[in-house]
Amino acid sequence: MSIDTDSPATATTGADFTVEGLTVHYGGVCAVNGISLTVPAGRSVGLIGANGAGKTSALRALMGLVPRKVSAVRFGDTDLARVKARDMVRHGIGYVPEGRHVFVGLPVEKNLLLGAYARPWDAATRASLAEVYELFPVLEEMKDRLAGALSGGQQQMLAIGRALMSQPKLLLLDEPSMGLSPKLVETILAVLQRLKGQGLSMLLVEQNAKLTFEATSTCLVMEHGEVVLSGTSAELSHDARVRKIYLGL
Amino acid sequence: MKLRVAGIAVLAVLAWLLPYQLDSYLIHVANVVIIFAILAIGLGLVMGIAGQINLAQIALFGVASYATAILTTRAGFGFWTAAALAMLIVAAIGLLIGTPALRMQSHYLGIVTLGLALALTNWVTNAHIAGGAEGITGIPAPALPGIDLRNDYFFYYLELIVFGLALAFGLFVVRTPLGRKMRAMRDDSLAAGAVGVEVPQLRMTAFFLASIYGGVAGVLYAGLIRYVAPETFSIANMFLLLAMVIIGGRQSLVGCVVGAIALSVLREVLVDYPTYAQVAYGAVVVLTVVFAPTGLAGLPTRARGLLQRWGWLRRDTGTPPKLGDFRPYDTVERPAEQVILRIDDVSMHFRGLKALQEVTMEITAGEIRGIVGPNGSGKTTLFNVVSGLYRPTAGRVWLGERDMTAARPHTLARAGVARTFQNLRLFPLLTVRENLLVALDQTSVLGNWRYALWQPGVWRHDRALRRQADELLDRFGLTAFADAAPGELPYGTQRRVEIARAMARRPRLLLLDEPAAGLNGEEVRQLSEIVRSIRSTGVTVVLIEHNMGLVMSLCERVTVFAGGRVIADGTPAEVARAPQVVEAYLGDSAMSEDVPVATPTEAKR
Amino acid sequence: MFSSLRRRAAVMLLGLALPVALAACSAPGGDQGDAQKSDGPIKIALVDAQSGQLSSLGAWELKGARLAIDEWNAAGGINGRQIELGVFDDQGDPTVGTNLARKIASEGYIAMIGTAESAVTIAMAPILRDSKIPNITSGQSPGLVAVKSPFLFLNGPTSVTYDETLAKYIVDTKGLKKIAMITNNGGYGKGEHDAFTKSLAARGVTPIEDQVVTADQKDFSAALTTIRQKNPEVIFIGAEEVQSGLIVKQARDLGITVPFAGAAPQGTPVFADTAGTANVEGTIVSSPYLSNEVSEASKKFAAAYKAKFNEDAEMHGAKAYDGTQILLNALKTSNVATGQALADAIRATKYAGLLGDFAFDDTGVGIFATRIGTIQGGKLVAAG
Amino acid sequence: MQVFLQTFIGGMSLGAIYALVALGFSLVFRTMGLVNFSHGNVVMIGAYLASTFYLSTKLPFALAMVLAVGGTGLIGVIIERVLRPLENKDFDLMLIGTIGFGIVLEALAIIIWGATGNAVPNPVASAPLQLFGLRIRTYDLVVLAIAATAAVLLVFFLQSTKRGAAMQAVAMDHEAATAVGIHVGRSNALAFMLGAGLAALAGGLVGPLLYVNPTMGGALGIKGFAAAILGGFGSIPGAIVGGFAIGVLDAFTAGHFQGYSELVTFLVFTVVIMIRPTGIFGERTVNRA
Repeated sequence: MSIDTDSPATATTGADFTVEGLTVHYGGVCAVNGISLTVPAGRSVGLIGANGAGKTSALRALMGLVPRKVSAVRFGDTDLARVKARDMVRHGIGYVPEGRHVFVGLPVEKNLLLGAYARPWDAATRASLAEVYELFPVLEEMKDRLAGALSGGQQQMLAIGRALMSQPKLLLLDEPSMGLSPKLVETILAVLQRLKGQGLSMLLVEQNAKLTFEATSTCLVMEHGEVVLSGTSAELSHDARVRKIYLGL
Repeated sequence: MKLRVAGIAVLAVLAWLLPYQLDSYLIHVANVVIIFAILAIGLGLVMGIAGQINLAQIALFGVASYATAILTTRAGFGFWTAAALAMLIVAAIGLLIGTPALRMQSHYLGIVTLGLALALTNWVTNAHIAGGAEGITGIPAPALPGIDLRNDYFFYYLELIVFGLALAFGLFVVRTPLGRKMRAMRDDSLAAGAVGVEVPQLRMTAFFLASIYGGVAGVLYAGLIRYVAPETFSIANMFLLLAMVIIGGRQSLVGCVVGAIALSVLREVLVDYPTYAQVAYGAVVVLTVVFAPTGLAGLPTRARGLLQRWGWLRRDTGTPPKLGDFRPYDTVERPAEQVILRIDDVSMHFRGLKALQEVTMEITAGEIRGIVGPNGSGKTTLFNVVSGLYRPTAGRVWLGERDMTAARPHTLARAGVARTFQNLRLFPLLTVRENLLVALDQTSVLGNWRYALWQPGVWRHDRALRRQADELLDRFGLTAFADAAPGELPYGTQRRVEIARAMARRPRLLLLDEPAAGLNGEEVRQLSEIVRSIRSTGVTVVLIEHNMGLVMSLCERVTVFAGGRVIADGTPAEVARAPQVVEAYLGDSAMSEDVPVATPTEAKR
Repeated sequence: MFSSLRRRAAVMLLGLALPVALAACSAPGGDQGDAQKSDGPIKIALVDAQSGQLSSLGAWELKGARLAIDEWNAAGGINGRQIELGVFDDQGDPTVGTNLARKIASEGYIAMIGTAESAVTIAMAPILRDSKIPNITSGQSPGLVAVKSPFLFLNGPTSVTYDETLAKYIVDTKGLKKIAMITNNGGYGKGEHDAFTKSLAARGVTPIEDQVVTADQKDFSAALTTIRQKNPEVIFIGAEEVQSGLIVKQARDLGITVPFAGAAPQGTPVFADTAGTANVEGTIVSSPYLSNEVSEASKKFAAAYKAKFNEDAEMHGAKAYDGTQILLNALKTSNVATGQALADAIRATKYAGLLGDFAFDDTGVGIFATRIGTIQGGKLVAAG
Repeated sequence: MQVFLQTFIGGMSLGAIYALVALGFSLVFRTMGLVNFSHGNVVMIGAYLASTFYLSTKLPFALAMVLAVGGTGLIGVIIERVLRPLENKDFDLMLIGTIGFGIVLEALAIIIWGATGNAVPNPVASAPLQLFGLRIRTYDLVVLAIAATAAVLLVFFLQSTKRGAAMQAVAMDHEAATAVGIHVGRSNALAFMLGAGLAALAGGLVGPLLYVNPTMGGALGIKGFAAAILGGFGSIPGAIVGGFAIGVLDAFTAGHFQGYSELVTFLVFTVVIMIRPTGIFGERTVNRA
């Protein structure tokens, strides 16, 4: 794997991220039923499906934010199965939560800096900040505004920027297109493609199939807590079964 | 049941015989304990049953004793006349102290009630009429024909009878419509409003009830001690009372009584070490909230759970009850085509987020309308606006001819709007039957006069409600789960309970927010059957749904949302073909061309 | 359904009828009236706050009473019987007081010493009267007299006496007429306020300023600035030790230099400590017990007190000592009478005590004079 | 006019104390979303520790204060640790839990230091300043200066340090905070420790102004809490303004309504809060709906 020194957050070290047998129960409902997936080093993988299919639950469970059962979570040689959610970032996992979840009462720049909470705030952090601003110029314009005053799209950029500030080796994104206008979705897509081009490993949970297909190389399709389809994004983008899952036709 | 009756009888006899075992001092202690127990029931009602923090209960107690003292010693009234007037005064003050509850909750309510209590203490300490810091002595003893109530033993029997009535009335309230609504409000005030509970008025009622109990206790206190002083109503005693209720178990009135007796006895035993007693009850309060939030009253349940886990007690291993079939409603003629809900240029903004932008739509009576759209497109926000949880930033909402833009949830519920919630909002501490009963009861808060004057009326009303609930349970196939806690049920069953609860009000307009989420294939089929049957009774149904198969098969019209706007509206087939819809969902308009379009009726699942 | 209801009702009725029938035979609580046995120790109760904010008063009173009783017991008791002191904690709460009044009645105590807080004593008085238990209290509120209980006696003067003496000294002796008042609305403060105002009115003097504060007020800027503007010659304080200390401290900070005047609390070390020793210089105090050096008797008492408890005696201990002595003398003269006879014996007792010469009138007050002292060099000395 | 100004100055002096107490309330609320009803009793513990170090070990006042702040901070940590299982779960139960702690702390103070309390001599000996016939105590100025410094440091801590930002982030979204690597429990413990430290500062400073006794926490706590709410709960400037507002309001009601001042103060407070529940600086920091 080549390391692109110009990129904001690509200390790719060639580690594969593997999950086996992930199961999540929510108050009697089985939200995720024993799924397994792999994100090869430097690749991006999409996890798509209609709402309620269990994608978000799967991602949150990966992070350790909800109780789960899992046979293995490995990142390269590191076993992450017993790592607490708060320590995932120290193993190079960046997380962009669903619905953005920025720190609404703090200024934009503080939000970004908190993304680098696990690192010392030094010159390297300033450099990361500059890179995020380069990626999202609008955030620099707004850097002293409270995050809560940003528009939905800006908050989404902020959430991604915040995750990048930790210089992750793997980025977990949960529905970055949620609630955004098509134009903003394009912007987000461009960002994801750029990150992909820089060789950052990504696991993208999305409802927006097109965005996912264009931002990833392989995709898994979930339905009722299980992976029902998988393949390269190119193949799946022409698969009628995907359409059926989405539109019920 | 028989066991319980026997238990109560034994306790009553024991209480009746207790004085024979007590010397003249201990009988006095017992008398004080009973007064605290009555106070604790009042605090339990307002805090545990209705969920309102009230740190002024001791002040209400003080108001009643002072009123009795002032009216007897200064105005020369007889004890019982003064007591009656004191009850009126304390009820008025109770309503006054409850007013802030209309506007605030939780810690705000805590500090405000505490502040008002301090203000009252300050008044009695100053006012000449209240005797200042030295209080008022020489309150005449209450007299009953032939009984000398100056005798602590006879006073005990008076108190015992009053206490029995107070506890019985409290339990009666808890188990009948008023108490059920209060418990529903405590569990989930939002959902309570949505099923028509007049939350603000009910909060006032809770404070009113607490003040009545404070009043009764205060009058008895004045008659027993025949002396009042500000110290008795101090904050320290308020916290002691609070500890009684928390340790006993605030959600159970019997628990409150047990807590009151336990702490009073503890205080008496440790009377020579009051500071250590204070450490003890403070520590027990902390331990209780952390380890046993349900208090002493919850211990039997917890113990049973533990024994089961350790395998000392066999679990109830009968066959688990099964969800019955839904019994369809009788079909009525479809109402005339008229607009039942009109949403007129509605926008809803939260800080930087524009959740809805100039949404306009009309829903015709008797139709099943689907609302679809990607996550975060504003669908649930629309429901929240229509059901009165949010007040829109701009625009109007019309229900038939009525402008409902600023209406509160319970007003809308009473006007015939019912809804379910995306993440299920059943009242967790009520049984399934009680969940339905809350919604079935249509009486307004003012209808509660019956509790004071005509309890058999309440009883009869409750019986009627229960019959309706049984009928509803049966219709939705829930009879087997009637007495279960909602949280113990399978998810699909909970969803059905929520629909049954929404239907309890016999609404004109039913809003279902993702009713199929988390359901399996068979359950989705049943759901679709239920919704059709509901519509066949003339109810208009609007559902938000992600299960497109269901939407396509069920809905006559579908409205598509994206980014807070309506982007398409039409029959399911039209909508599914519309390029902007395909783009919103799949993000790709190109995909819409190479797939054959199925007709809506073909869709199954 | 109905038959079971009826059965239930029948059971209930039976449950009710049985005890009622029993009650008809014998009323519950027939334990009363076990009069003092004529052998065994003589039981005397001391009720005072042993916990809570007023517990220092309670501790002092206990020491004074204990000293007196130990002296008598060492001398052989009364009629050969030892005296037993039962100590009860009222926590400064009148309700606890009413409970304790019943408790000492049911446990066969024949007399009670205490309490130091008038409100508690007033609350207890009706019960003690009903139980015919004489009570010698350390309270000084005129409200105690208003109770009109023949079983209630004061071991010191009332506020009326304190303030009459004080007004006499200030107005008549010193000729000061521009007097400002600051009192709190608590039991003690209010009693002082009323008594002092009355004594002034009797001399045709109206206070130039009359400020009332709450018992737990901490900042007195408004009241004191108003007082300062009136330029009084002396300021009367009616408040407990700590609050008086705070008032004096803040007054000095605000540039008020005139002396303060008050009753017993202003003579205590707590007052001086809170205000700062320099600030209390010149304070005029009306007290029946100015210091341990006042008389030979007080010197003897103070020495015994110091020897027994290893701390300096002060007024409350002296008051309780006097009160206990009076009670024990009455017991001796009456041959350990109880009830009405004991009360009569106390009323008849003449006793030369640390606080002065006691001779009780019908109201239960035994002493009608206080002494005036001033604080000089940090010490309370008799005024010349 | 002179009475007016002097009353105002008197109100400001206690107002500074209320502001410090309110700061502690607001800090814990802002960073944890919790109302700590034992805060007043923690103030009392702080006052006792400071006066004990100052009086019995004859340490300089400043050093005694530092020790008291440290010791009291430890108590804050203990309270947080015990109540941690309730965090982000049941707010009202946690509130009642803190009331329980308050009861215990008060009783422990009685057991350790006795019920009667003690006076603390003024550590600043210089005479009051005279200004246009008004007199200002030097110690009041010291208190004001320390309160101001504490507020400035707190604002600096929250706005310009990593820990401070993290603490606020936890209250806004504890899950997102977890995801960026913040130890939520530790952050809350630190918040509680700081809150207790502020309480100790208030208690230590109020000792020489008033008198230290086990029940002093009640009045200070209630007034400080009212101040925090009046200013806008969770807002740092709000706590300062609210503290002074309650102090001055108290001083004036004491002047005008004499014995009835407390009644008037609380009625005014209730009416203000009814009209504007979010307080003066009504930012809605944490929304629990």
